[in-house]
Amino acid sequence: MTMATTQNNTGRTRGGLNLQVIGPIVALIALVLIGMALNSNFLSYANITNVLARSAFIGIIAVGMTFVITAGGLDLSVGSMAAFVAGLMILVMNQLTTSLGVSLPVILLGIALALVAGLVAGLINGILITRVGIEAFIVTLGTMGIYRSLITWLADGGTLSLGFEMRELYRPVYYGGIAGISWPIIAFVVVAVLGEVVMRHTAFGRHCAAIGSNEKVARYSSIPVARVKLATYVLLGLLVGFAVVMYVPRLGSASASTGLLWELEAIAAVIIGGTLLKGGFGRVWGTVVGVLILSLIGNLLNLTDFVSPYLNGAIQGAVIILAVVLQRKGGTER
Amino acid sequence: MTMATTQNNTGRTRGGLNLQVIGPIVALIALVLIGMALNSNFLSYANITNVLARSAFIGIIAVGMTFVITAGGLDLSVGSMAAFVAGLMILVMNQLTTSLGVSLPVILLGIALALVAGLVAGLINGILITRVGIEAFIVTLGTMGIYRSLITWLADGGTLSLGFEMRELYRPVYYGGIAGISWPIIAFVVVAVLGEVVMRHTAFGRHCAAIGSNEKVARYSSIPVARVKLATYVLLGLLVGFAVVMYVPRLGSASASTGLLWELEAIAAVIIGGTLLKGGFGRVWGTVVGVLILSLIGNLLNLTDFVSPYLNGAIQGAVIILAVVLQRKGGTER
Amino acid sequence: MADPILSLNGVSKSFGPIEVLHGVDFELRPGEIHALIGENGAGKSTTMKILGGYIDASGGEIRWQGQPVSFASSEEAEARGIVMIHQEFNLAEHLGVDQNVFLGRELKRGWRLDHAAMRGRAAALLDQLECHIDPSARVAGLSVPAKQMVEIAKALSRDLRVLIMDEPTAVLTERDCEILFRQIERLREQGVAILYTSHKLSEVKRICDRVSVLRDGVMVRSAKVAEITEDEMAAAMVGRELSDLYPAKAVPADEVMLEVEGLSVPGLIAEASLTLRRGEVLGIGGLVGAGRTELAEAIAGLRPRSGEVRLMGRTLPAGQVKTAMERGLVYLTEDRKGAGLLLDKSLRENLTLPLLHRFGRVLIDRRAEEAALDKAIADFAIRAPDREMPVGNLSGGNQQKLLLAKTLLSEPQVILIDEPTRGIDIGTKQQIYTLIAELAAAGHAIIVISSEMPELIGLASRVLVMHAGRIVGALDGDAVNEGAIVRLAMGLGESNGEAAA
Amino acid sequence: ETIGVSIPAATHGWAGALNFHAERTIAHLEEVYPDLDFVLATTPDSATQVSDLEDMVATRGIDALVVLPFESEPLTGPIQRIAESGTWVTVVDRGLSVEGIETLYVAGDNDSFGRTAGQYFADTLDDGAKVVVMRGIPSTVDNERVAGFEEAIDGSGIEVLAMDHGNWNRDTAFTLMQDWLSRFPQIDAVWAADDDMAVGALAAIEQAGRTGEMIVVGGAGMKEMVDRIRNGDATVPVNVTYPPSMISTAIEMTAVGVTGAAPMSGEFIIASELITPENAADYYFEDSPY
Ligand SMILES: Nc1ncnc2c1ncn2[C@@H]1O[C@H](COP(=O)(O)OP(=O)(O)OP(=O)(O)O)[C@@H](O)[C@H]1O
Ligand SMILES: Nc1ncnc2c1ncn2[C@@H]1O[C@H](COP(=O)(O)OP(=O)(O)OP(=O)(O)O)[C@@H](O)[C@H]1O
Ligand SMILES: [Mg+2]
Ligand SMILES: [Mg+2]
Repeated sequence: MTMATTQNNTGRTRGGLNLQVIGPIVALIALVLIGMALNSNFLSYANITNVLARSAFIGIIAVGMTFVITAGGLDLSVGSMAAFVAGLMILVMNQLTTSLGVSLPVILLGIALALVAGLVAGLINGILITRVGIEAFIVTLGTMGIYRSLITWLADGGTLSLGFEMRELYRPVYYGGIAGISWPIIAFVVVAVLGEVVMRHTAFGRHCAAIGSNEKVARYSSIPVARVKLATYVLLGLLVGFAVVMYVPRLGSASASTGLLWELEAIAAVIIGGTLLKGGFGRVWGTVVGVLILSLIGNLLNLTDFVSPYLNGAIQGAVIILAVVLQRKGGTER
Repeated sequence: MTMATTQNNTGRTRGGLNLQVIGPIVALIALVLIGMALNSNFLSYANITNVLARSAFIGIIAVGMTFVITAGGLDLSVGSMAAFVAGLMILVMNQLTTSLGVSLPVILLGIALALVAGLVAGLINGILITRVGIEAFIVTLGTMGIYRSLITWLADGGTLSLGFEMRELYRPVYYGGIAGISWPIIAFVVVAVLGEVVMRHTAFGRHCAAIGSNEKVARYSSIPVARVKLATYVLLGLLVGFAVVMYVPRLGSASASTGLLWELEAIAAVIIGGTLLKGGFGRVWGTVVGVLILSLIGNLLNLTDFVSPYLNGAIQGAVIILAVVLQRKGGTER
Repeated sequence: MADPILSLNGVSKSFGPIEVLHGVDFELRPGEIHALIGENGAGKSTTMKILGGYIDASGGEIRWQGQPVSFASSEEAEARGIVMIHQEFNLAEHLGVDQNVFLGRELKRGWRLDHAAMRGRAAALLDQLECHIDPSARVAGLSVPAKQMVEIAKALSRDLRVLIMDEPTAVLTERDCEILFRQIERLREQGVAILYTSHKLSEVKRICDRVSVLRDGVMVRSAKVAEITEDEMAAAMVGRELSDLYPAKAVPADEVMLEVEGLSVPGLIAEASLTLRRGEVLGIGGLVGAGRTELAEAIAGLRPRSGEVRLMGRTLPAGQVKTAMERGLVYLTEDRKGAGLLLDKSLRENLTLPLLHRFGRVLIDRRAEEAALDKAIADFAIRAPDREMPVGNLSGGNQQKLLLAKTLLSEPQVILIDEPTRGIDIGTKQQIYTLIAELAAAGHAIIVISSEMPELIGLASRVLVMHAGRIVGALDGDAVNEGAIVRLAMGLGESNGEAAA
Repeated sequence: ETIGVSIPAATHGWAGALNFHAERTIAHLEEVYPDLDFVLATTPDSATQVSDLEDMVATRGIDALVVLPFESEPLTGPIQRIAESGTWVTVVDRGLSVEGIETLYVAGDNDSFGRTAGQYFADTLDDGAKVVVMRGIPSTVDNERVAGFEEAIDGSGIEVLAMDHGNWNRDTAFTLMQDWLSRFPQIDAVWAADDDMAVGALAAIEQAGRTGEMIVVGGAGMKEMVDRIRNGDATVPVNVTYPPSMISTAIEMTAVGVTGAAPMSGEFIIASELITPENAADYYFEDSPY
């Protein structure tokens, strides 16, 4: 009843274990156990590598999304943006190949282009939101349509493909690795760790939370609100570009259906991970757990024949809800 | 930076014309003028009827969505829910036809079923959100997947079609009308007018706005917060059911692709109309304008050859953003 | 005497068409504690926000050390050492105490935040304020006074030359006030210029060097505190002489209106019992965190509870605010912004919110609402420049009056009032006291929870004192005095009466 | 032996029928060959399909794969690697961009699908006839079909008034057709590159009361359409086949090949044929869902 006691249950506990913290982890462990029970190959090196590597795209994007959401924003355009950036990258790399041949510089230029394009796309979103002052939902819904159209148009309705030889050269960026750990996994881990550090241990992370919590307070505390918000969108755009750098060598192509629904998956991962949708509190490690939960569901469904493939979506939906029930037990309403 | 500027655009001025109020209307008028300039048939009775009638589904749903969003909630599941309810309705009507023959009772039972199914679906969302306490975004993302899967499963991957004779009997509900005004338009107008009255002139509407504005204040003002929030989801579900009642007679079929992205369109319409995404203020007439803006864009694009069809989505996206820029000039950020 | 560090010269301010400050002249000097007093809505907060760089003046001149300046933003003002504590909290609720204290000016080691240093310094600042909250606790979970202490700690953590505080003591207990005063006296020694507002004139008299009086946006008087009496201050503010602040106490009847037996709220309240009679004004005193608010909220159905609550003989079910209201029991919250008013809605919408079903059957009767608002504005002397404005733009005191009007709209029999005069000017305070006395005399039963000792003593015929979630004593008649209340509140000594129940 | 089957999810009518046939065939074969195991995965996009294939190899140890690639280009590499590891690969419908990977190739002919419809228009419509074209979801399949159609009508004097994406969706097609009817006072023929879209177009034409002014040619041989042709509906004179049941053929042939019952390899291209009132009865399958 003293001040001390009441303040304990307000979460963000340092040290103490509570549902909010362990909820997502419990869900993850449960999925792993189910996987082990269902199929002996589940824990095989190949399967684990596959699951982790393919989580990397959404994972890297979701880390960026964590910052955007923590600062009270939202970005629905990331999936289309990824498709567009991938298409642009492929187009330009194919062009470059004609002049530079199948060579490393082409790849490096392509990577640079993807990063810059992602950054610019994020900047556009950010400027429309923070400077022009339109709701993030609307801006990114708009740019979602725009990028999706642009990739369709770039690909002339079909598929943009990287030249075959170029693809072979670029391939190791997805399929290769060091010490048996593939590059996408390494990239994901690096982004996640950096993200966690930035969120918890830098002024930027703290300012994001403050803005998401109460923008006026942040402004009164002389935080450059518009600039920080803009930075979250730019960061997200950059990470989308980075995810594309990993994605293109996987399939070597981009089309109108590339990155479809990635935005929902990324947002779902962020929220499953315990970040508040309304902003004010975010945790990157939670997002990572959320991403893994989502990929594992897909993987588990492929491991068994229990359910009609028609019902995959239903299982996914149910698990998403359950994962959050676990952590929000008696928690806040929205 | 002054208080004055920030507080002026909290808007909702009565009497005085401000951008926030006339913004969406200006956008709508602009689109109508463009349409008239582009094609002489634009204002023809047939075209206007077509546009209005097909806006009705999204429109009816968007009116319900206005209440949900005003009360601080969100529903991503409406599109799948519509598909599922439509599938269920067709399945049951086909069953009933075998026993009751091609007769009016079958239609009435079908309609009743659609309304009840929608209501129950809304109730499930609402209970998960208000009683179990999971974020609306997650709950409805989950049920979105679930309903989409269920309709795929019900339709065995294909299309559920109403028996041919039954379809002929039910057809007039979409294509018929009185005094040259087709039923869907009448239904839309009735729902919109009722919605506007409920939002502005009843305790329920006030309570929604109060809850969206500050849930704690609402609770301390002895408003049954959970019950009102639940009611918004139930109302939305019911309206989804009602929209389905109008939708099924149109083509007499439902499939996994029915209602795809309706949720985004409905939410976009609500926000273009001036309702605040974070809740606390909603206006139904704005939503109606938003729905019309969205349908008109599609109509205009089909009436002209200006742009590559690949870029339709880009134009749509740009117009959505512009429509909101018009009203949020220098307005609040999110 | 030192030269003014910050001054206003003929400053005016308009919000839209309404001018609220009309050519205000004002000087603030280093090493002085300067009080700005005035009625609710007189323009005190507005003046302070102009000084703090939060809003622009519409006309006139602001001078910094004699030179005209115009602050483009609060940051510019802060860069000069001007720090303001707002009337409303400016804390990011999701963040921790230490994180709030250093928000925007985080301590770093290289590019990394120096968590340990910030927590350490926050702890030291809180220690200095004798505030025993965990620096890593989330602000959302803090009590109102604790939040205010965090605000103060935040201000103290800066390099101060001018400290502006808008009613800092309104939400503090007396003990906290004393701590605050010690701190500002220390700052005065260091040559900091301190400006603050308060509606507690005795406090002004005691610790301030100078007092300036605003009335209706005009500076009507500025004097050394030594040269002006409390009554003169009040007269200057209100524009008339004030008679006795507290009305005569009504004599309670025998009829029991409210009975509480063994009420517990897990972790907050243990076994509280009380009875309230018709016509009685029962005070509840105690320190911050004693659980007075929780007790009242539990009775009113706003918190889950165990134990028995009987309203006029009938058992009141737990957790049902609406039933309580319908049966005639209401609670006026202490948290005006968080739980009392919808800041973005108009006066009318706020006033009728709990009682919409009485304004029309299906459709809301707008005209009846307007009439109710007319009556509320008249009854409670609410000063609103525009009826349709969002109540967030009302002055703090007028918000409080509106909240009172809203709570009393259902014409309740039993009224639980938590901190009724927080942020209310002395003229209005008197009106509210009179109102409470009148309500009691008219046969209502009232519980007043207050951290202002004189208020409890002046209003209540009987006072219960809470400590650590328990009712530890009841004081009656002549036994109601500051010493006794404080002793019980600190947990020293039991007393007779209901405490044992 | 385990056979993996990976096909696109049922997001439109034709794919739905594909799913139906795949499930039915698998159920049937599991009875016939008790020692055969099947793994069926449906995919909403290329990336997921690659993931599904990875999972099948890593966790289910498939011996044969029947795959209808969501898109050719992105799936070529992954399927190639599976084939290289010695797994039997049957590619259905959409050819890979590198030749010689698959053991067996069973496909419809998209070019022929568009060409057949175009040829019919060129043959039957007058010089100067006005047509509108409803395309599918932007994709290679759609591009091939439209290219075939355009080549076939080239030089015939047929005027294409408008061409837009109906996304293989009834509702989109309905909307599109409504607007085209408002826009063009004269339309002589509609080519809907899929029967789902034809259903939407027909509803819009009927609503506008312009039935009889134009013909509608869809594609893929949906039951409803074939029925109308069979009954001599003047609006729907012909249809073009593109049987979703090709997946059954592919799975069955793979099963036979894997169990070694008979040697199986090569290409089976199922050319699109014109369904006319004369032969419609041969294409009408009472119990087909599509
Ligand atoms: N942003 C605003 N828009 C419109 N009117 C405003 C705004 N801010 C303040 N006002 C009005 O200006 C007047 C002065 O307000 P102010 O807050 O300065 O009063 P105050 O002296 O601080 O009163 P209190 O003692 O109640 O805090 C009031 O009438 C108030 O309604
Ligand atoms: N919503 C809440 N969540 C968590 N703790 C709370 C909440 N509301 C109050 N508390 C805690 O309950 C304790 C008692 O509350 P409070 O300080 O309001 O009691 P009080 O006796 O009414 O004091 P006062 O009225 O002087 O503020 C405090 O420690 C406070 O932090
Ligand atoms: Mg004030
Ligand atoms: Mg209290």
